[in-house]
Amino acid sequence: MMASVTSMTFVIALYIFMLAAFTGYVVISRVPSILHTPLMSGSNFIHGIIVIGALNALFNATSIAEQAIGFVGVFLGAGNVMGGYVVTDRMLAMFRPSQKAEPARPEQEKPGQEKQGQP
Amino acid sequence: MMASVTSMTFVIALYIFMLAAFTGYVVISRVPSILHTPLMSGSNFIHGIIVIGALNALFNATSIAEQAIGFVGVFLGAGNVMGGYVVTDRMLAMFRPSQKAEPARPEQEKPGQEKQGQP
Amino acid sequence: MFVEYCVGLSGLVASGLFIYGLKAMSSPVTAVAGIVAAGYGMLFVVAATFLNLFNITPEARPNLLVNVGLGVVALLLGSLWAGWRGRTVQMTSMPQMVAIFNGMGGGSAAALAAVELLGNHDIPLLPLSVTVIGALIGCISLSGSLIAWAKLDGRIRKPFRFSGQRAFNAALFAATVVLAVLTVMRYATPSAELPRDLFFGAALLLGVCMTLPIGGADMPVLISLYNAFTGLAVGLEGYIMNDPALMIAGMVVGSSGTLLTALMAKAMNRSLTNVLFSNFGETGGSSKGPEGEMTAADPADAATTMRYGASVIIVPGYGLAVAQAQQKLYEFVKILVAAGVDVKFAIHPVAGRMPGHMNVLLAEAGVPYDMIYDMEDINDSFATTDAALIIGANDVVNPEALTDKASPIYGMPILNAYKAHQVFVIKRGSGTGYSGVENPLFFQKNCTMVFGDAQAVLSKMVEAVKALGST
Amino acid sequence: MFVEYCVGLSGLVASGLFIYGLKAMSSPVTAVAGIVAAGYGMLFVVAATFLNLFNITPEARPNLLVNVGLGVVALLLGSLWAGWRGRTVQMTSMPQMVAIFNGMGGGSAAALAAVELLGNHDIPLLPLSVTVIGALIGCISLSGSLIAWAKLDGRIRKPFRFSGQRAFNAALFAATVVLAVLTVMRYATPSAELPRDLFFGAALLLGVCMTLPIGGADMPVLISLYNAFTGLAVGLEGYIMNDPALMIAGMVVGSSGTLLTALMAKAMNRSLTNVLFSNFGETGGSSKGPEGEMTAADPADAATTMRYGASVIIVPGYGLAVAQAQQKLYEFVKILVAAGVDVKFAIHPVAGRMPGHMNVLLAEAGVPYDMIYDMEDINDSFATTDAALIIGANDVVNPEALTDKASPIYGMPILNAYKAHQVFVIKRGSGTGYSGVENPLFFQKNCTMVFGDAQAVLSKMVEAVKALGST
Ligand SMILES: NC(=O)c1ccc[n+]([C@@H]2O[C@H](COP(=O)([O-])OP(=O)(O)OC[C@H]3O[C@@H](n4cnc5c(N)ncnc54)[C@H](OP(=O)(O)O)[C@@H]3O)[C@@H](O)[C@H]2O)c1
Ligand SMILES: NC(=O)c1ccc[n+]([C@@H]2O[C@H](COP(=O)([O-])OP(=O)(O)OC[C@H]3O[C@@H](n4cnc5c(N)ncnc54)[C@H](OP(=O)(O)O)[C@@H]3O)[C@@H](O)[C@H]2O)c1
Repeated sequence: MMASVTSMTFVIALYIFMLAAFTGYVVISRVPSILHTPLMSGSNFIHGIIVIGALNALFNATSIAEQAIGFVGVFLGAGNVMGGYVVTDRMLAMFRPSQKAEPARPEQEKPGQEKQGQP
Repeated sequence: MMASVTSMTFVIALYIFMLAAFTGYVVISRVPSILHTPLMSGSNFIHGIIVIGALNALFNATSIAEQAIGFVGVFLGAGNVMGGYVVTDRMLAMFRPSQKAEPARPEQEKPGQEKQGQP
Repeated sequence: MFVEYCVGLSGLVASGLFIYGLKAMSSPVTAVAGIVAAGYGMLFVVAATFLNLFNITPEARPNLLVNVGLGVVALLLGSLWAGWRGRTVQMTSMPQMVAIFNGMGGGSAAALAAVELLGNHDIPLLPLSVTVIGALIGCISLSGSLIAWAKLDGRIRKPFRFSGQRAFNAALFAATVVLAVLTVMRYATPSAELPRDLFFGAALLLGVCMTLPIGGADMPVLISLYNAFTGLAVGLEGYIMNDPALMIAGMVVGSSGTLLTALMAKAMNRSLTNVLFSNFGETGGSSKGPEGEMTAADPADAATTMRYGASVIIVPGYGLAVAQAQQKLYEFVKILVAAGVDVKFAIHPVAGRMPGHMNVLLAEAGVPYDMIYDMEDINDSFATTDAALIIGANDVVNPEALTDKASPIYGMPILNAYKAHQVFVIKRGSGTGYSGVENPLFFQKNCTMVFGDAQAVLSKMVEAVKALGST
Repeated sequence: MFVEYCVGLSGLVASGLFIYGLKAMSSPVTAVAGIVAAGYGMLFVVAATFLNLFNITPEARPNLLVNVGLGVVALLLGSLWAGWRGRTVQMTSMPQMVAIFNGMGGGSAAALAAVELLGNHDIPLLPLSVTVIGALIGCISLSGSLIAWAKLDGRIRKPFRFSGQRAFNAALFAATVVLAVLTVMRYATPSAELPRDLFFGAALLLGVCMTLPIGGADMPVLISLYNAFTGLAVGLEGYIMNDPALMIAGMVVGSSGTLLTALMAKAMNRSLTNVLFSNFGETGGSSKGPEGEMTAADPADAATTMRYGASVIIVPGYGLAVAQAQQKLYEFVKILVAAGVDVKFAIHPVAGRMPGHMNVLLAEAGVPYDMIYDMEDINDSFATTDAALIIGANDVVNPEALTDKASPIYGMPILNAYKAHQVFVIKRGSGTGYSGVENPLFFQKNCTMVFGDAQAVLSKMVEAVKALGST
C-alpha cells in the first residue's frame, strides 16, 4: 500500500519495536518529576505523527465513506500535532532560566550530569 | 543468503542502524569513568556476535578457500566472544561490594539515580 | 522509486529528531531546543508525505483533487483549532487540554484503522489482527481521554458508579474482544460490516466505561496512561502502513509513556492497579473532622504578623491553582521582600494535581528560581522560621503521614510546616484534600486559619501590608 | 519457515539482552548481572544458529558434515584459547588482552566479508559496497589492534616513525580506497581476484601503518577506537547477511565505542585528532630537569615517619601498576592501620594508563571501598594530613597543572598532595610521566624521594615497620 522501500517482514517489525521501546524507556528513565507534565505533552505531540498515516489513507480513499473517515482522521491527527506542540512549547518556555534574568543555581539545572563515582 | 523472514530493504536497514546507534549512545552516556575499562571489554564481547555470521558463512561454504577463511572467521569470532566475556566478568567481579564484605558507601554506588531538580 | 526513497528517508530524519527531542526534554536546560527540533521533524515529515501523491493507487486517482483538498482542509482546520486552544488555555487547565489532544491522536489512529478495514483490501491475517488491535487501543484512548477531559474540566462532577460495575466492564471487554476476533475473521463470514461496526462501537464504549468510575483527582495518571495507549496504537498502525517512522514514534511514546505513568503513580505513593480499580481519590472526600479547636484570624492580622516577621516560608498547594492566585501571591511576596522579610517557597514533589504543577504555576507568575526550594533542601529550615504560610495545600503538610500508620497517606514524605513558630493556612473551609483525610495540623496551637478563597484572601493581605507602608 | 522464525527471534532476544546488559553495565551494582545476561543472549543466539543447518544452500549440502565439523572445531578452539588467556592474564595486562580480542572480532568480520567476496554470488551494487566497507574497517581493526597489543605488551618498544610518514599513510589510504572501488566493480573487470586480494592486503597494511607512529601510552584510547571500528564492521556485515541481530549489536557497540573513546580522550585532557596525529605521548619522554634540590631518604626512614604519623594519604599512579606492587602496598597499609594510623587512598580519574586502572588494581589487592576516595572528595584533606605517600604517580600530582599556563598539562585538575605536611615519593629515578614534563613537587622542601622500584621499596618499608612492632 505504501512505499515498497520501507516494506518489512513481521520479524523485522519486531526488531524495530524492540529498539524503539527500549529507546523510549532509557530516554525517559531519568527525567526529574518537575518536567513530567511537559514531557507528557511532548510525547503526546510525537505520537501525532499518526497524521501522516491518516493523510496517506485519505490520499488513497476511493469511496465517500473512506474520504469521510480519512478526513476525520487527518483533522484529529493535525489537532494532536499542533495542540501538543503549542502546549509543550508554552510550558517549557516558563522553565527558561532567562525569563526572570536570574540565572540562579545553574548547577542544579543539569540534574543528570556525569559524576565520577566510587566503585 | 539467510532467512528471508529477516530480509530487509536498505531504508529499513538505515532505520535499524539509526535506532541502534542512538541506543548505544544513550546507554553509555552516563557511565562513570571507573567503569570505562570493563565497559570497553563488555562491548568488545558484544560485537563478538559476528561469530554467528561467520558460522553461517562456513555452513554454506562450497570451496576449500571458503572453508578455510570461514574456519578462521569462526575461530576469531569465538575468541572474541569468549575472551571478551571472561575478561569482563573477571574485572567486574572485583567491583563486587561483597568481595571485601564491607558494603561501605552504598549510596555512591548508584551514580545515576534520579534526582528531583530545581527548574 | 525516488519519491519512495525521499519519503522513507524523511521518516528516518523525523524519527531521529523525535528521539533527540525527547532525550533533550529530560533537562529544563535543553528541553526547549528539544521540542523545537521535534517540531521541525514533524513539519518535514508531513511535508514529505505530500510526495506520496505521485504514488497513489490507480483506483484513487480519479479522486486525487478531492482527496488532496480534503487533506489540506483537514490539516488546516485541525491545526488551527488546536493551536488556538493550546495558545489560549489557562495553565491550570493544562491536564484536560493534553487529554483532548491525546484523544485526538487515538481517534486518528482508530480512523486510519477504520479506513483500512473499510476497503476490501486483501489484508493477510497478521496485519489484519494488528490493525484491529491498534483500532481497539486507539478507540479506548479516544473515548477514555474525552471522559478524562470532561471530568477535569468539571463537566462530569461525580464519578459514575453502580454495583456490579466491575463485572459489567469485564463483560464489555470480553464482548469487545469477541467482536474484534469476528472482525478479523470477516472474510470468512457473509456479512462483514456488522461485527466491524459493532466492534468500533464497543471499543469506544469500553473507553468510556473504564474511565467513568475513576475519580477526577486520578485523571493525570490516567491521561499519561492513555498517552501511552495512543502511542502503542500509532506504532501498530504504522506497521500495517509499512511506515517505520510511525512505528518508532509510536513505540517510543508507548514505552516512555508507560514508564512515565508508573513514575507518576509512584510519586503519589500509589500503584497503577490501585489507580485503575480502587477509586481511592474520592472516598471520604467530604468527611468533616472535629472543628472545635481551629483558630481563625482575618487576612489583615495574619498579613501584619508576617510583615513584621523576619522569615516566612510559603507552601503552595492545589488550592492556589484552583483560585488562580499565583500572581497575587507573588505580589504579596514582593512587598514582604521589599520590607526586608526573608521569603522562600517550599515545593512538595506532588503538590497540586500534576507533577511539577506548582513549579509551572510559580514560573508563570514570574517567581524567580532562587526563591523556590525542594522539599529536601528546605525541610530543616521550618523549625527556625517565624511563619509558614500554607496556601491551598493540605495533604503535603499533613503530619499524620509521618506518625499515623493507619492513615492512607502514611509513608509519604511531607513538608515540615508544622514545625514553624507560627503557621497560617489559607483555605476556604474545612474541606479535606485529595486523599480525603483530616489534617491535625489545622488544630495545632501554633496554627491560625485564614478562611476564604485564596485569591480573595491574598488580595486583602496585599491591601493590608500596603497600608502599613514600607517602614 | 519455522526454522527461520526461530533463528530470527533468537536474534531478537539476544540483541535485547545485549542492550540490557550494556545498560546495566553503567553502574557497578548491576554490571555483573548485565554481563551475565548478555552472555546468556550470546549462548542462545549461537546455539540457534545451528538451526540454519536445515536451511543451507543446495550447493553447500555435500559439504555439510565437513562444514559443521569445521565450525564446531573452530568454535571450541577459539573459545578455549581465549577463555584460557582471559582467565590467566594479569590485571595489568588487561588493555593488551582486550586489544587482541577486539582484533579477533575485526578479523572475523573481515573473514566473513572475504567469504562473501570469494563465491561469485551475484551481489547487487549496494550490498557489495557495504561488504567492502565493512571489510576495510574490519581489516584496519584487526591489524591495528595487533600492533596496539604488541606495543602494550612491550614487543614493540619504540614508536616507528620516519619523515613523510603522514604523507605515506595518506597515500596508502588513498590506494586502499581505489582498490576497494576496483573490488566493487570487479564484475565489470575481467580479472576479479587481483584487486580484491590487493585490497585486503592494503587494508591490513593500513591498520599497521596507522598504529605504528602512535605512542604506547595512547594505546588505551586507540583500543577503544578500534573497538568501535569492529562494532561498525560487524553492523555492516550484518546488513549483507540480512541479520538484524548483527546489525544492532554491531551498531550499538560502534556508537557507544565512539562515545567512550571521546570520553576517555576528554578525561585525559586531549582530543581524538590529537591522539591520532600528534604523538604527544612520547615527546620529551626522557628529558631530565634540575635534580639538585631533590632530597632522598631510604625506605626504612620514610616508613618509620609514616608509622608514627597520625594520618597518611596514599596516591597511587602508573608506576604502581608497572611494579605490580599493589599487594605489597596493601600489606604496608594494613600494618599502618593496625598501628592506629588513619590511611586513605586518593585516586585521580586518569591515574594509570586506562580509565579506572587504579580502582581495578586496588580492588584486586583487596583494598576495601571505604578507604578509596575520589579526587573531589579528598582534595581538601591533604592540607591537614601528616604525610602523602606518592607511589609511581607523577602527572596527577604535578602542581604545574594549576599554575603554569605554558605547561602541556595546564588545566588538568590534580590531587593536591603538595599541600601535605610531608610528601614521600616512591619512584625509580627522575623519569618523567606520561606527559613528559618535569614535576616541581619533587623539588619542594617538604618532599622526600624514596628511589627504587615500587615493589622493592614497599617490601623494605613493610620490613621496617614490622621490625618496629605494634606499639
Ligand atoms: N502532583 C501530582 O502529580 C498529583 C497528581 C494527582 C494527585 N495528587 C495528590 O494531590 C495532593 C496534593 O496535595 P496538596 O496539599 O497540594 O493539595 P490537597 O491536599 O488536595 O489540598 C488542597 C486544599 O486546597 C483547598 N482549596 C481548594 N480550593 C481552594 C481555593 N479556591 N482557595 C483556597 N483553598 C482552596 C482545599 O480546602 P478547602 O476545600 O477547605 O478550601 C484543600 O484542602 C496529594 O495528596 C497528591 O498525592 C498529586
Ligand atoms: N587513566 C587513563 O585513562 C590514561 C590513559 C592514557 C594516559 N593517561 C595519562 O597517564 C598519566 C597518569 O599519571 P600518573 O601520575 O598515574 O603516572 P605518570 O605521570 O605516567 O607517572 C608515572 C611515574 O611512575 C614512575 N614509575 C615507573 N615505573 C615505576 C616502578 N616500577 N616503580 C616506581 N615508580 C615507577 C615513573 O618515574 P620513574 O621512571 O622515575 O620511576 C613515572 O614518573 C596522566 O598524564 C594521564 O593523562 C591516563
